[in-house]
Amino acid sequence: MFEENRKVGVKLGMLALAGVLAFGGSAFAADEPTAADVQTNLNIVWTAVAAFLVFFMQPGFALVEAGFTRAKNACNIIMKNLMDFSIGTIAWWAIGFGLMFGLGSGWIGGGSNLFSADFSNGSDLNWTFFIFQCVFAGTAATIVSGAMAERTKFVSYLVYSIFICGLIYPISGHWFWGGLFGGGENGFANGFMWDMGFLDFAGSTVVHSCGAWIALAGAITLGARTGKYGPDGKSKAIPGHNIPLAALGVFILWFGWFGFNPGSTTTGDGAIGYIAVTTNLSAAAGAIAAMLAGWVRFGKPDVSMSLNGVLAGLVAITAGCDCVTFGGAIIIGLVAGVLVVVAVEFIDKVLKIDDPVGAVSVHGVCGVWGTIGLCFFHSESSFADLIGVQLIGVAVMFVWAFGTGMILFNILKATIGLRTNREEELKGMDLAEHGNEAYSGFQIFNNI
Amino acid sequence: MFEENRKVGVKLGMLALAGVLAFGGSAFAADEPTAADVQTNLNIVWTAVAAFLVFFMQPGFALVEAGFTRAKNACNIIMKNLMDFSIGTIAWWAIGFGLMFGLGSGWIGGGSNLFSADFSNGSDLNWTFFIFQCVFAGTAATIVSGAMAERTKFVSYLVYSIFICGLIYPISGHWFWGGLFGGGENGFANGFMWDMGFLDFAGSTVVHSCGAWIALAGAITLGARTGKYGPDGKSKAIPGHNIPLAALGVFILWFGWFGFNPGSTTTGDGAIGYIAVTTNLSAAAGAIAAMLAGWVRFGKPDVSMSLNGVLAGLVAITAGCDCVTFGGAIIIGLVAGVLVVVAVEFIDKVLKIDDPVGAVSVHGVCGVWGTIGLCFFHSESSFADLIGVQLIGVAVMFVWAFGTGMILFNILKATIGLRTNREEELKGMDLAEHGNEAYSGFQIFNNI
Amino acid sequence: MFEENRKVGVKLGMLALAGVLAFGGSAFAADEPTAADVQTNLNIVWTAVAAFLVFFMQPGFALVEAGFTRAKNACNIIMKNLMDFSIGTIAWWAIGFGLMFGLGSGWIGGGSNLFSADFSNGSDLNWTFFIFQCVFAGTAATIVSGAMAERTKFVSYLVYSIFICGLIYPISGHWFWGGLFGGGENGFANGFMWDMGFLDFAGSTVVHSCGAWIALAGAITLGARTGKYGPDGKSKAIPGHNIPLAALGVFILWFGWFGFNPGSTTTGDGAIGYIAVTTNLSAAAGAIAAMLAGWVRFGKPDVSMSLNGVLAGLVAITAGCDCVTFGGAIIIGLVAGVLVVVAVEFIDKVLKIDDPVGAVSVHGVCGVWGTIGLCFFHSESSFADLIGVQLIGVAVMFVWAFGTGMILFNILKATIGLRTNREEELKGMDLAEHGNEAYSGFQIFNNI
Amino acid sequence: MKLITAYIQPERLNDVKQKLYAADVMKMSITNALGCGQQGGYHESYRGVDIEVNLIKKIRLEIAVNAAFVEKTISAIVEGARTGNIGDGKIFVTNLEECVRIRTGEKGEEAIG
Amino acid sequence: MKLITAYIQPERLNDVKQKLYAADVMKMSITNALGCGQQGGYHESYRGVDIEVNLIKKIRLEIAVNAAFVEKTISAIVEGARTGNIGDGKIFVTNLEECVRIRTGEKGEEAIG
Amino acid sequence: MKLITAYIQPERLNDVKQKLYAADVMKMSITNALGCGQQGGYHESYRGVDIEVNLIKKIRLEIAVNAAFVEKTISAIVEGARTGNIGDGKIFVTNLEECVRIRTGEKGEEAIG
Ligand SMILES: Nc1ncnc2c1ncn2[C@@H]1O[C@H](COP(=O)(O)OP(=O)(O)O)[C@@H](O)[C@H]1O
Ligand SMILES: Nc1ncnc2c1ncn2[C@@H]1O[C@H](COP(=O)(O)OP(=O)(O)O)[C@@H](O)[C@H]1O
Ligand SMILES: Nc1ncnc2c1ncn2[C@@H]1O[C@H](COP(=O)(O)OP(=O)(O)O)[C@@H](O)[C@H]1O
Repeated sequence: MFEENRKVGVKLGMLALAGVLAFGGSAFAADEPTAADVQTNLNIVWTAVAAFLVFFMQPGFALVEAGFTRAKNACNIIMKNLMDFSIGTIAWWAIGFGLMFGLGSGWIGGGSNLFSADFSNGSDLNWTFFIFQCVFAGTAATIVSGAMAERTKFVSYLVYSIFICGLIYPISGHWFWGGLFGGGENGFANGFMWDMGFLDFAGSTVVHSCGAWIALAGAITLGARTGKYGPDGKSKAIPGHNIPLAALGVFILWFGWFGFNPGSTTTGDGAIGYIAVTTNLSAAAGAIAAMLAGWVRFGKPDVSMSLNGVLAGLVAITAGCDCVTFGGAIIIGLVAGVLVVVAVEFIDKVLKIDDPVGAVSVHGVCGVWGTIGLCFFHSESSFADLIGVQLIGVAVMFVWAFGTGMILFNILKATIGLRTNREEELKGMDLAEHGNEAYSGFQIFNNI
Repeated sequence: MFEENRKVGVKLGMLALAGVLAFGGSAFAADEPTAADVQTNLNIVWTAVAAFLVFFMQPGFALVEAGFTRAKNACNIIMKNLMDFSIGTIAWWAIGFGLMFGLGSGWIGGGSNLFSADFSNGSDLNWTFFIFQCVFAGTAATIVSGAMAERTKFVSYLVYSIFICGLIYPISGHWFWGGLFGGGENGFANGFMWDMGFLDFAGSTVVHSCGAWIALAGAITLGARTGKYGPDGKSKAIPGHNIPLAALGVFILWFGWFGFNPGSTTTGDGAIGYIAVTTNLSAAAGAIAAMLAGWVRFGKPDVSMSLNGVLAGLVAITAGCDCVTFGGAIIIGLVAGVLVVVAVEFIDKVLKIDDPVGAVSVHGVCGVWGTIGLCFFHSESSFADLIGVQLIGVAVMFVWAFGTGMILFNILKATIGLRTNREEELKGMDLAEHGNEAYSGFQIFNNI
Repeated sequence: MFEENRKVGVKLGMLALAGVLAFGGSAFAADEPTAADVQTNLNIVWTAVAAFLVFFMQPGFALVEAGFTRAKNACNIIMKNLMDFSIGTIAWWAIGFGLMFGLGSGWIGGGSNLFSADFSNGSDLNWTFFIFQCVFAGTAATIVSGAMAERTKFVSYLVYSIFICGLIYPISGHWFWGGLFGGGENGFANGFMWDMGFLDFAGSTVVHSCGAWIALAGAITLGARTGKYGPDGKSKAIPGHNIPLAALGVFILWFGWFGFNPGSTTTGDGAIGYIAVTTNLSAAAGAIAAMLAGWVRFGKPDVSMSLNGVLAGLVAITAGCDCVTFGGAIIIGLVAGVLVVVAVEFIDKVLKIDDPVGAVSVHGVCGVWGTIGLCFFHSESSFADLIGVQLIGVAVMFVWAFGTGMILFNILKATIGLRTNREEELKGMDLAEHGNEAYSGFQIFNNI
Repeated sequence: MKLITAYIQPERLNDVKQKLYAADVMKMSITNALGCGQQGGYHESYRGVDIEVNLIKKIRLEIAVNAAFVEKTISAIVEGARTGNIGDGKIFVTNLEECVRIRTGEKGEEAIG
Repeated sequence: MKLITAYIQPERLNDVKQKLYAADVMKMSITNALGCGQQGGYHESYRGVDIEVNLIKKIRLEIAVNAAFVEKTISAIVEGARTGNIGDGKIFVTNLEECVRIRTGEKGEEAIG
Repeated sequence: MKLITAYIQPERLNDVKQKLYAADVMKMSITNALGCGQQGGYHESYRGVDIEVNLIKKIRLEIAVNAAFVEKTISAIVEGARTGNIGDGKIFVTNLEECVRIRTGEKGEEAIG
C-alpha cells in the first residue's frame, strides 16, 4: 500500500518525488508537490510525533500509581493501566471515535464514523488525527485507576474501561470538541459547548477533569482501603513503595505533555514553541509551589507532593496553554501547586475519600482551576467575556462525568462486585488476582 | 561543517534561507528551496525522529529482560544489552551496512559502502538512512540476550554481538531489503527475496524472526538454567525479580515501535498515521488476547504473559502494518496474543528449551504469524497471490538465522566456552562476572 | 490565540491553508505559503522535538544519580534534580535568556530580552529557540547534583539552582553562543569567544564543562561523604543501590542526546542524520572503551564504569559532532571511554575528591577532551588552525565556572551552611530532609 | 528472665502490638521470616508454570521479659495473632540467662524493660 | 524440646528442606542473614574501588523439635548443607522450655509439630 | 557455651565488628530487624499524613561463644554500640547446649570458632 514510500534511492534520485508519489489519498496530482501539500505533510508528521508522546504518558501514569502504592499491589495496578489503554483502544476504534467526531446532533455524535474500520480508507491527516484522539481517550481512562488503586476487583475494572473510552469520554468529548474534526465546515455538528465558545485548548476539562470526576465516583463507591482510616476515623499514611519509580513516571508525563499541549495544534508552526514554553513554565511553577506549600504545611518538603505539583501545573495550563501570557502561565502553575496540596489534604482528612495517588486533586481540582484561570491571563479577551462559558463548561463536565461514573460503578458494585474481599486486600492484589509477585525474592514488610 | 545551520537570527531574517543554504550535499542551488526540497527535508526529519524512537527500544529490551530474570543477574543482562548495541553499532558501520546495502550480487552485498567511513561524504537522507538501519540491526541483535539470559559467559556474548550486526543480519537483510536503498534504480542488486516480491514492511521476518531464530539456537546450545527443570524433567518457575521494571520496558517498546513501523516509510506523509493506527490496534489486541488466554489456561490473568502479549501483537503487525485493514490488524494482534501464550508453554514444557523471557515465542513465532497473516487481510492483493512467497521468505530466514546461529554458538562453545560454570551461576552473574551487585543493601532471597 | 490551528477539517478542506493561516506572527501573508515558509515551520517542528528530547535528559540524570548512590538518599537526589530544573526554568525565563541572548557588550548580554515575559509576543522560531535553550541551561544545572550527592543541604542546593541558570551559565553562554540568536545580523553582540571562532557545536564546553567545573567546586567545598575515606585516607567503595535504574538513566540520556546534538542545528535538513551518526558512534565507542579499560584495570568489566563510558563518549562528541569524520567520532569516543575510567580513579584515589557519580570526569574531563579532540578530526580545517582558540575557550570556561562555583558555594557554606550534619547523613537525607522513605517496606541494610 | 520468640502472620502484627502494649509489654524486636508448616502453602504461577510456595511470609517477634510477664506476653500474642486458621503461628520460650542494656550497662531484670 | 538454629549457604536451602522432609521434620522458619566467619569473604569492586565483603549471605533456619528429633534434624541439616567448603555453616542447639500453637493454644510437645 | 543475641543501631555495626575482632571474636551472624522500645520512634510523614514510626531499624547480632568469651564479647559489643542515647540496644545471653560445624561435623567447643 505504501511500499513505494520506503525506497530511499528513488527519493534521492528524484528529489523526494517518491515521497510525493506515495501520498495516501491526498488531494493533489502526483507531480511536483506544492508548498501547501508539504505543509499538510508537516502537520501530519508533527501530529503523529505528538500522538506518540501522548501515548508515552501511559507508562508515566502506571509508574506514578505503582510507585505511590504498596509493593503487594504493583503488578495489579500495572495490569490495570495496561488494560484500560488496550481495551480503551479497541472501544475507541469501535464506537468512541464515531461518537465523538461523527455526524449527529449537538448532543450525540455517531453514525458515519462508527466502526472506524471503514475509516481505514480515509486519507492523510485523518488517520493521524484518529491516533492522536485515541491516545487522548486513553489518558482520560487511565486517570481513574490511581484513585481506585489497591482495592478494585480486576474484572470490574476491565468492564469500566470499555465504558469510559467507548461512551462516557466520547459523548462529552463531542459536546466540547466535536467541532475539531471539520465541524460545521463539513456539515457535522460541533457540539454545543464548542458552539458556546468554551475554551479548553488541550483538555484540562475535556480530558483531565472528565477522568478525575469518574475517579472520584469510583473512590467514593469503593470506600477507603482497609487500614486507611483508624477506628477514630483518623487518616493513616500508607506510604508508596517506590518513589524513584513514581518520580520517573512524573518526568515521563512532563515529557509526554509536550505532545499533549503543543500537539493539540495538529499544525506544524510557531505556535508549538509558544505552547511548549507556557506548559514548561507552569509545570516548573507547580513543582516549586507544591514543595513550598508542603514545607509550610508539614514542616518538610514532601517528595510525593512536589511530584504531584508538577502534574498540577501541567493539568492547569492545559486549557490555556495557547492563550495565556508567559507570566500568566507561571501564576497558573503556582496556584495549581498550592491547590493540589490543599486539595489532597482536604479530600483525605476532611472528606475522608481515599485517593491513593491524588488523582482527583491533580486532574479534577487543578483541571477546574486551569479552565477558569485562563480567563485571568488571556492575552486577548477579557475576564468578563470568558468566565461565564468557562464555568458552565466546568459544571457540565462535573455533572456528566461524576454522574455517569456513579451510575456505572454502582451497577458494577451491585452485579459482579467492585471491591476485592478483605483477605485478598491484606494478602495483596498481586497474589490474589494474578498469582504473581512484583519483586520476587526481595524482602518486604507487608504488615500495613 | 553545518555551523551556519545554527544561527537562528539568519533564519528569521531570511525566511529559513539559512536552513536551505545549510544543506549538506543536497541537489539544488542555494536560492529559494522548492517544495520538493522541503519534502526531502521533511522525510529526513521524520526518519531521524523514527530512528531515535527505535534506538529507545534498546532500554525497553534491557528492562524486559532484566525484570523477567533474577536480581542476581540484573547487572549482567543490562551489560549484555548495552554491549550488543555498542559493539553492533561499530560492526554495522564497519561491515554491516555495506553488506546489506552496498553493490554486489543478489546474494551478498558489499563493496562500495564497506567501511562507511568514507560514506561520511554522502548526503541528505543517506546519513539518516544509515542511522535508521543501524538501530534496526541493533534491535535484531538485542533480542538474543533474553533467550540466553542468566547463564551465558559474558565474553562469548560480546563475540556473538560482532557477528550478528556485522554478518548474519546484514547478509539476510540484503536478500530481503537490499532494494530499499536505491536498489535497481541505482544499479545495485535488490536481493532475491525483494525481487520475488516478499512483503515485510518493517521486519517481522527480516528483523524479529532473524533475532529470534538465532536466540533459539543460543538457548538450545546453552541448555537450561540450573534448577529450571527438576530431575523428573518437570519445568520449574523462576520468577522475574522486577515486574514493574519489565512493564516499563514493554511500554517503552510499544512507544519505540511507533518509530519502527511508521518510520519505515522514511517519508513524511499520511501513511504514518495509517501505520500508527494498525500498530496500536494490534498491540492492544495482543495484550487483551494474551491476558484472556492466560486466564483460561492458568486460571489467573498472568502479568508477564499479558506484557508478552503486547510485544506479540507488535511483532506480528510489523510485516503488514502498511497493507492490512484496521480490522485485520486487530485480528492479527488477537491471534498473536493467543499464540505467544501457547508457544511459551510449548517451548518451556514440551520442547524443554529454557527461554527466560519468551524471546523465541514473541519474535519468532509471532514474527512468522505476522508475515503469513498479512496475506489474509491485505487491503489490495489476494491470499493466493501472496502466500507462496511469504512462506518461502519465512523458511529462508529460519534456515539462515537458525543455521548460522547454531554454527556460531557451537564454535564459541568449543573454543572460549559459551556457558558459565555452576558455581558462578548459583552465585549470580553479577558478582561472578562483574563483581557488582544490582541492588546493594537490599535484602533478597537468593536460594533459587 | 492559535484556536484556528486545531480545526483539522479546515485543513483537509483547504489543503493545510488553516495550518498556514494559523501562523503566529510569521512573516508572510495568509495566502498560499511558500516553500521557504514551510521550511521555517519544519525547522520549528524539528527544534521543538529536539528540545523535548533534551528535556527528557532530566530524568536520565535523576536516575543515574539516584542509582549510583544509596537507597537512603534516593528521594533527596530526585528532589534536587526536579528542583534544579524547575527553579532553573523560572530563573532562565526571568534573567538567564536575556543575559545570554539579549543586547549588550561582548561581555554581558541582557537588556532587551530581560524578563522574557514580553518576549511572549515574539514569533515563530523565537519561542522554540527559547525552550530549546531553556532545557540546555537545565542540563548544565542538573550535572552538579551528582557530584554533591548524599551530603548537601537541600535548601542550599535550591539557592544554588537560581544562580546557575540565572547567572553563571548564561553569562559564559553569551561569550560562546551569543551569536546564535541572530548575533551580528541583528545588531546584537556575538560574545567574544564566538567572534574568535571557538568551535563547540552543541556544548561539550559551553554546557557540560560549565556544569562539571561548578560540580567540582561543590564537591571540594563540601568534602567527602562520611565513611568515604578511611582514617588512613584509603578510599572506600560506597556502592550504588540500583544499577538497573542507573542504566535506564544512561539509555535515556543517550536517547535525549539525539535531541541535544542533532537538534543544535535548529534546522530540518540532512545535517541531522550526519550528527546522529557521529553521536551514536562515539557513544558506542565510549561504552566499549570504558568496559575494556575497567576490565584491564580492575580485572572485571565494571557495570557503572561502562555506563559512564557511554556518557563520556556522548559528552566528548558534543563539541565536534557536526564536523568530525565518522572514523574520528569513533576515536573520540574510544579515548573518552578510557579517560573517564582513569579520571574517576584519579579524582577518587589521588585527589581524594568525592564525586559519587563521576560527574566531573564525565562532563568535565571528557568535555575538555571533546573540545580539543575535534581539532584532530575536523573534516575541513587543520589541527594547527583550530587548537589555539579551542584551548583558550577551555581555559576561559574553567576559570569562570570553577571560580564562580567556589565563590557561590563558599558563601553558602558561610551563611546557611552547605552540608548536612553527621547524624542526618548517617540516617539518610530522605528521612532527615523530607521525612520520606524511597522504598517503604523494603528491607535494606543501611550500615554504610 | 525468658526470651519469647513468636512467628505470626504479617497482617496480625498491628493487633499483636496493641495487645502487648495493653499488657505493658512495650519492648520487642521483629524480623521478616518465611515459615514452613502445616499451612500447606499456596500456589502461585509464573508464565504458566505453577509454583508451590511452601515458604510463607511470616513475622518473627523476639521479646525478652521477666518471669512475671511470661504468661501475660504469651496470651497477648495469642489474642492478637489468633484467627483460628492454620498458619497462625507458634510461640517459643527459652531461658534468658542475662540481659544487658547497652546504653547504661545495666544488667538483669532492670535491663529488660 | 529443643530449638535448633542453623546457618547455611543460601543455595543449599532446597537440599536441606528435602532432607528435613525426609526426616519427617516438616516445620521450620527461615530468615535471611549475613554471616561472618572463617570463610574469608570475597572481593567485590565498585567503580575501581575494592570492597572486602566479609558479611556473606546466609540463610538462618530455626526449628523447634522434640527431644527425639534433635539428632535426626541435625544430621538432616548437615547432609543437606555440607559441601565440605569453608562457609558451610553452623548449627546451634538451645533448650526450648515451652512451645505454644497460637491457633489452638496447645502447649508443649504436641504444639511443636 | 553461650548464644549471645544483641540488637544495635545499624550505623554502629562497623564499630562493633572492630571491637569484636579486637576481642578475638571473629565469627558472627547478623540480620536486619525492627525494634520497638523506650526510644520513642520518630515521626515521618507522607503526603501530609503523619506516621509515628515506632519500629526502628536495628541490626541483630547472633554470636555463639565459649564460656570464657562471654564477658569479652559483651563488653566488646557495649563499647562498639554505646552512644549513650536511648535506642542503643540490648544484649541477651542464652545457654547454648550444642554447636555443630556443618563442614566437618565437629561438635561442641571446637565447633564454635
Ligand atoms: N516446629 C517449628 N519450628 C519452627 N517454626 C515453626 C515450627 N512450627 C511452626 N513454625 C512456624 O509457625 C508458622 C505457622 O505454623 P503452621 O504449622 O503453618 O500453623 P499451625 O501452627 O497453626 O498449624 C510456620 O509457618 C512457621 O513459621
Ligand atoms: N560463632 C558463631 N556465631 C554465630 N554465627 C556463626 C558462628 N560461627 C559461624 N557462624 C555462621 O556460620 C557461617 C559459616 O561459618 P564459617 O566459619 O565461615 O564456615 P565454617 O564453619 O565451615 O568454618 C558464618 O558465615 C556465620 O553465619
Ligand atoms: N525486652 C526486649 N525484648 C526484645 N528486644 C528489645 C527489648 N528491649 C529492647 N529491645 C531492643 O533494643 C532496642 C533498643 O531498646 P530501647 O529501649 O529503645 O533503648 P534503651 O535500651 O537504650 O532504652 C529496641 O529497639 C529493641 O530492638
